[in-house]
Amino acid sequence: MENKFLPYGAPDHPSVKPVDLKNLRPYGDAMNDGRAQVSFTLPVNPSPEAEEAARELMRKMGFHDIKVVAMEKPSEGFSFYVCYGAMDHAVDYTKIHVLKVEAQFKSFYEINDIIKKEVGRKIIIVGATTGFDAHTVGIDAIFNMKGYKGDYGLERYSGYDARNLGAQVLNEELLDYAIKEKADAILVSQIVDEKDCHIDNLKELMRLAEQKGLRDHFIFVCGGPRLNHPIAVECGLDAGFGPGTLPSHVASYVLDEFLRRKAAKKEKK
Amino acid sequence: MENKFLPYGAPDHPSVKPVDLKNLRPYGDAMNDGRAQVSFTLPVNPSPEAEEAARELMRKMGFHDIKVVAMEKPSEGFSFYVCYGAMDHAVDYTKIHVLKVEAQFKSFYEINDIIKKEVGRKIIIVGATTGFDAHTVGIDAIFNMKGYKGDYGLERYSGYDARNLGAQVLNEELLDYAIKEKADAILVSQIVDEKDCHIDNLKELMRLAEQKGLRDHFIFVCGGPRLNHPIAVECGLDAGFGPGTLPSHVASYVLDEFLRRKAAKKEKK
Amino acid sequence: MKLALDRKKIAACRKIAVKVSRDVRKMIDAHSTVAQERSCVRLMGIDGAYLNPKIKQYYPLANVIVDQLQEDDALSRGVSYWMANACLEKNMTPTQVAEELVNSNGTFRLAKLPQHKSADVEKKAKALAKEGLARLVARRKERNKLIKGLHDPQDRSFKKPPVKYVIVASGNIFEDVVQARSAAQAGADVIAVIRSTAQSLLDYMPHGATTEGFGGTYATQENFRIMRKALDEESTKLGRYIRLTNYSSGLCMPEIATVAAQERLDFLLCDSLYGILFRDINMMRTLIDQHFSRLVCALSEIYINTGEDNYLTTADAVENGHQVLSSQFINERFALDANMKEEFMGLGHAMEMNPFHPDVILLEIARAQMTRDIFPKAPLKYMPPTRHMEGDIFFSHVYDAIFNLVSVLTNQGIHLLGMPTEAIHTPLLGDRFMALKSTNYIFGGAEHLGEELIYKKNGKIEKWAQKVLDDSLKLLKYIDKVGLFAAIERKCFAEVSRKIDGGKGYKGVFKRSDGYLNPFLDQLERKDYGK
Amino acid sequence: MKLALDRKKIAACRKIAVKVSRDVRKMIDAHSTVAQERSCVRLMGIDGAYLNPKIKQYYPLANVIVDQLQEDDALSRGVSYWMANACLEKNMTPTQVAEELVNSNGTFRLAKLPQHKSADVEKKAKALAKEGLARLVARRKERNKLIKGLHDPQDRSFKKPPVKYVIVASGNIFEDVVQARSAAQAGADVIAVIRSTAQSLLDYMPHGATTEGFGGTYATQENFRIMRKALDEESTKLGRYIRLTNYSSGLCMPEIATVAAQERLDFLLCDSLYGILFRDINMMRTLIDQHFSRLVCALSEIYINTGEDNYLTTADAVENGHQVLSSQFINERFALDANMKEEFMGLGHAMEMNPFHPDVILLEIARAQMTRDIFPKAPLKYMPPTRHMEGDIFFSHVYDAIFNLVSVLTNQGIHLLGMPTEAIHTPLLGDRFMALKSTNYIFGGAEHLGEELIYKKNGKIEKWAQKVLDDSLKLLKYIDKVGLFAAIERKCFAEVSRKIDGGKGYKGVFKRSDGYLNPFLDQLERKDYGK
Ligand code: B12
Ligand code: B12
Ligand SMILES: Cc1ncc(COP(=O)(O)O)c(C=O)c1O
Ligand SMILES: Cc1ncc(COP(=O)(O)O)c(C=O)c1O
Repeated sequence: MENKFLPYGAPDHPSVKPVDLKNLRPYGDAMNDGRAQVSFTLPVNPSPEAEEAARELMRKMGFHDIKVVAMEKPSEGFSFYVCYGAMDHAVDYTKIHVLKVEAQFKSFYEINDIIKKEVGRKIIIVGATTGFDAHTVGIDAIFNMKGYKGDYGLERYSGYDARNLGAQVLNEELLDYAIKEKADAILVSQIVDEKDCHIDNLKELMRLAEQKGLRDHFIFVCGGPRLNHPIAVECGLDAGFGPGTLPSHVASYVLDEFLRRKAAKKEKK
Repeated sequence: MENKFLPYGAPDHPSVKPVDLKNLRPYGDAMNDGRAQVSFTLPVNPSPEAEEAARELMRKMGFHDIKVVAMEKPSEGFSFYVCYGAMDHAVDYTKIHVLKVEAQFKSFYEINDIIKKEVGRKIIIVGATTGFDAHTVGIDAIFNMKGYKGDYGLERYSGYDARNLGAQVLNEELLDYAIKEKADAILVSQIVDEKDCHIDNLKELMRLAEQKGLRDHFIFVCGGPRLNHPIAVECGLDAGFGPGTLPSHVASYVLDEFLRRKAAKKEKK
Repeated sequence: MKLALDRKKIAACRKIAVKVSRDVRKMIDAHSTVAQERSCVRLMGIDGAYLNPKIKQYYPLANVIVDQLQEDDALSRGVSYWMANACLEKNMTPTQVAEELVNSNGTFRLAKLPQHKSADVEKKAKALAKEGLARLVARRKERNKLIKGLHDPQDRSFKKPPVKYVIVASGNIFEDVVQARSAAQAGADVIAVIRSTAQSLLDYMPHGATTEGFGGTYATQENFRIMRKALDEESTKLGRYIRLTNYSSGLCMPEIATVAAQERLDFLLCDSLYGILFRDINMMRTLIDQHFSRLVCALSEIYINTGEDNYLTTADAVENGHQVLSSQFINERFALDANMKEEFMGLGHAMEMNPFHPDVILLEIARAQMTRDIFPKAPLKYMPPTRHMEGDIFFSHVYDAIFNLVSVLTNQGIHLLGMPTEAIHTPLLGDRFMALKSTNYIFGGAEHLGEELIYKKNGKIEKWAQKVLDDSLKLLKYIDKVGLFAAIERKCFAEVSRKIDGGKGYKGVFKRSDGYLNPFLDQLERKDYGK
Repeated sequence: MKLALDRKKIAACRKIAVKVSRDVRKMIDAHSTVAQERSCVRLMGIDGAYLNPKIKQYYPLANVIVDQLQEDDALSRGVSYWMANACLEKNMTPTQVAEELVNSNGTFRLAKLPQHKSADVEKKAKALAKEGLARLVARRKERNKLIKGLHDPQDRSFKKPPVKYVIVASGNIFEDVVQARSAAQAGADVIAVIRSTAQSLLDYMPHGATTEGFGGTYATQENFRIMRKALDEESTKLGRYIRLTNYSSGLCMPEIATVAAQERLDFLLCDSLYGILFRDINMMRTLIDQHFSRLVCALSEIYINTGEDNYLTTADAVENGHQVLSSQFINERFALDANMKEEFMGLGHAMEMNPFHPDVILLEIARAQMTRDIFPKAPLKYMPPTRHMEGDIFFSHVYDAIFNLVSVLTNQGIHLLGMPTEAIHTPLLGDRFMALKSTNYIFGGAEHLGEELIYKKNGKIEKWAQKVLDDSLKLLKYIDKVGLFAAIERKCFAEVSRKIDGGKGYKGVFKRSDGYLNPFLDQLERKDYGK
């Protein structure tokens, strides 16, 4: 993607400013006008001084052309603000590199075929929502027969032996089960992110795996609304999936990773 | 108002952090947590890189604990974001001084009484929406008999001879009319703020008044949704009123200013 | 009809509207205006302009021609006579005549040319008119062919939800194209490019593509062409016909209508009452102009939109629903008199009552359903709340959501999307996205709600609708008594008073002389013309 | 009834519910649980706790007493027997007995004390029960007196809009007070302090004021007292009675109900089916606990709220409305069997269908109206959308606005406000303000909409409601055939399967021995008790 190009559908005319990926700024109603909307509450009653405080905060955020368009009183001692402004900040989009799950998307049928041909047995996947977290809809969306938004769940893949242990499963229990069942991959769901408990939980799982010398024994995957691949890697896992993930994304990744490790092992021999 | 106090209704308990006016920060769901909501559009399609760009902009705005909670595709080549974060910025509320209209609020009846006793004639006020601006609801709210939200308009005050010239009145026309009718105060409404045309318009009016040596001849007042007293003073007027203004606010100010000038003139003699 | 409204009273309202329009029509048939004559020049294919050094703007040839005739006191015979005569005399096409005239710096005077036999001049003028109007019919057919190949979101039976209409107003037509295509992808069916402020007071049409505007983008022929072309591309991509709207009310109403027809626009704000009340345009001028404009729209199957919604921004919206209804009856009759079918009348109304008025949602439903029942075939342009919208965009967005629900519940035809930032600025691209997503959800979720719900006999809703109809009949009777012009002077509409000889553009009105010739008007008036 | 629902089918559903509850009642009357017994201890006025070094937490005296009896294999006679006997033996009050026991580090064993004549023990136990329950009646009367002096937003005829219920969940009870008073000023009528995560799995009630919580604030007696006192102050200031809610479902259900009654709470989430399905609590344990809890609520005129809304977060909300209705019939019968009047049954349902399902708003209206028609006297707890809420708070806020409209249109009794940030975090103070402002607007604007609109005979809405009723009758017949326990195991509710001997808390269930004594239960069971 070169750095400057006309926005979609724009007639080629000098007055139409191109998208500048090196200085990417919000688009309000014109290219690079930097306009954004902000809302917050202050613990003081509405007043001209309080409005000025809101404007001052907007300045500190790097806005100019600031409009405090609403100052309301939710209750005694509080004031609610809606503001608009144009931000000076810009981002060099060309320099942004985001760690991405390395996986070649394959369909339900391709995956089952490849496993049959190149693996010769079912790949065993165990999953659970760990710690205190009782949310199961996320992990079920990945595991259950019905899957998610018409995309079949792992239980439906003939190439996979997928076991969903449900919610509030302790890290130790999940690891012990994986060892006992000689699983190939461990899938963890974390939904509640209160005081970063989801991060602590994942890091604790990996610490346990290290202690038991099992780090490379399993493919460690996590997912949840507040998770993504960079965060997962930071916590020491192999891959991470965020909101909107489809089971086939996970099925493709686990297969690719399994085959990578298989090939790597063969080379070492 | 001392600088530290418990929020309204808070039980006196060490765990309840007081409001700290010297370091005033937004209140999300706890004192000083600095949490705010932001939304903007970027001229690139949604992608992990685009999400990281949004997060980067939030960092540049001075946020931490950043959550990009929505990344949607309004149309080809654009992505819409809703983000939350905790801002580091704080404001010393005790240092904020805002220029305020100096006026003692008086009721409809008090004003008419004082004018009868201390002025002995009707104070003449002329008003209009000036320049290209065709919005009359604002100026009518201040002038018309019915007034605004049950607060009588200037035309209803026996102490005032209020003349509403309507909209799209050029600055020259308004000034000439004020001179011809020996008005005491000139009230200007500006609603459209496109490319700061409202500021240019007000400054142009005051330039004309200066040229004609009329600066101190009239009490110059302006009002509109994007105006307030500090902006009016910056443009060279005597007073400015923003959204939610009631006619009685204006009536009280014009009377106070009229009496101030009358007393000042007497002293000079 | 879903509400038990007295059909006799509705008929009575329509009868009065016929009488009111007949008086006005007498005035229209006795006069013409500079704008109407300029429209005929444009229909002759003269769409050029020259850089006038005085105003440092492009000044249309149509204006040069009509100004000259006015200077030579010859305009009362109609521009068609002088142009046809000049074509015969110089054996030139109208465009060649115009070019020679503009380059003659004032020496080549149409009214000074030798005059051919009036029969020949009339024959020539008729030919020019036939050719000019035929081009409009061709564009109409072109549109209908394009629509046939695509999904047409406009449902004549109003069983489907209304078409979604959004505005763009960046000031730069090329930027407007980017935002218009974005809005179409997010679900908009109709794009309106808001005119730059105060263009309605210009007595000439700005020329060429414009990149600087004020609170909107200039309405020019080139801008129409650029946007219509871009929307044709997007329509084909989306498989859904996207309509284009612009604003004709003001001093150039018939010209903007003509140019819109030539450039195949689909909707046109075209309401002289709006011009009179909100732009202080002279009554006679804009009522004469409106007749010609609506004839052009009828021929070109352009939907007109009228501006009654604005009455409720200056007058109290709870008390004054009847002003809107009375004005709609009059506007309906004016349009019928211009050969326009009800299916093309986007009569304006709005949801503008104070949101915290008790049971306000019942009253808004009552008025919206009443309007649908009284004008069953008209698409009706239902406008979002503006006056009580707040800087609190979260509240405003909910207020618009209720507007969306009332609109689909009462089977409106054209739905102008409310923007959460109505009280703040002309819409950002993100604002439109939010509004379209909300409307898509509510229209999809309540598509058949109208068929499912019946109003309680003599309930609050039915009684409120009956009250508004009664008040309208009373107001129409008053207008019938005093005449439309006096009624406007006495603040019958929008708490605004205007005088018959006041306002802008009065100078552009003239009485038709006996030999007045206007074959464009004559052919447009023929009911069967261009069918 | 606004919808033409088959009254015979509704009666058939209720008949099955009676049979289902009769089977379960047999089990209930043959057993008790550690939680039920601890509740009796608390009713004896023993509400203290001691700092247990092992768990570094305050451990309630009620637990110490019941644990000891369980260790001494004596609990099956009921704690009332042993405590009454101890009071006689030591000539002490229950609190003194408890203090001595806890300070005896295990040496003072209730079951080892000499046993008085059973008649005397029974008489003493009855006196303790009478006194304990009288305190609850006193608090009930205190509440009714306070409400009489204020405006009560709860309208028993449901003509007025439902009461507005919001949640606070800062984790710090003192911070919750600030936010609760703020919400009340912005229009909230009911404040719910969300419990800290996983408290439902604790087999003891945390003690004292708590400032650290996880996704909520611990439910403790001191926290109840602090919040109720603060809301009393705010109620007097606002002239409007603000109600307080907490959550009892889980291992301590009857204790939380008892403490809530003692601290004069107003609403209580109290549903064993929720505990079974979503917290994996043992079926027998929580069904036994529920009976005692609802008897206490009935006596104290505490509204119960049930959790059927949660079924639609795991099962598809379009297809599974009947699971909710069937569960409501069963919950209604359980509550009636606990002397609870319908006016106090906040039966749970929700608007959870996919917002982009065609005509989804018609289907949601159908189900909400059906529920109102079938349970005309029950306030009904209508829950906002959660599952399909998005990070796009502008869409979510509109989605909640439609929920507000459906709620007031169908005359619900308790309306839990949806937060625009439902998919993101526990609500900020500003989120609540937005939600309350939207609800105040829609409830005020559509207050009488329900009276004004009638549903088309055999329309989509009516047919959908009839379908849900039919499906419910079918499901209830199946449950009647296999029994409630097996039905739960076969995923009849919320696509979740549980076994009768599975789940937490099974160990706390015991069969009543022949000499089992529980005068609290006996007096609560008497229909006329404490009237
Ligand atoms: C349903 C629900 C519940 C149900 C759970 C039922 C169940 N069996 O799951 C019930 C009612 C029991 C519940 C309880 C609570 N909940 Co809850 N709940 C929700 C709700 C409404 C929907 C979550 C959901 O189902 N999303 C739909 C699924 C499909 O999306 P998803 O989880 O993101 O999963 C997708 C991706 O993330 C990914 N993914 C997820 N997991 C995994 C795993 C792997 C391996 C992979 C590859 C991918 C992957 O793939 C999925 C499909 O794309 C959310 C609000 C919301 N609308 O999101 C609140 C929410 C998550 N809950 C919340 C809270 C606070 C709670 C409680 C603590 C409330 C309380 N105090 O009692 C309790 C906690 C109980 C506990 N011990 O955890 C908060 C969390 C706030 C925070 N800061 O994290 C939320 C956000 C609501 C709120 N706004 O307060 N909850
Ligand atoms: C009604 C209205 C119209 C009507 C005006 C009818 C009339 N006779 O006034 C019509 C339809 C004609 C109209 C036209 C246009 N409008 Co307009 N209009 C509005 C609307 C909906 C309401 C404004 C209003 O009446 N507010 C109510 C009054 C009571 O509030 P107020 O004006 O703030 O006045 C109060 C205070 O400000 C103060 N005050 C005001 N004036 C004065 C003066 C004095 C001396 C004092 C002491 C106090 C004072 O006291 C008043 C009472 O408290 C606003 C949107 C909105 N909801 O605000 C758009 C709005 C102002 N319009 C707008 C635009 C762009 C236009 C047009 C340019 C559209 C176009 N391209 O054609 C044209 C401009 C015409 C022109 N030449 O100016 C924009 C302005 C955007 C901007 N960046 O400034 C707005 C914000 C809509 C939008 N979101 O795009 N408009
Ligand atoms: C009928 C009609 N014409 C024209 C306009 C806009 O014209 P102007 O460009 O004068 O604001 C409006 C209102 O927006 C209208 O309702
Ligand atoms: C009936 C019922 N009880 C309790 C709860 C909450 O309990 P917990 O603290 O276990 O999340 C809910 C849901 O929020 C519920 O619906």
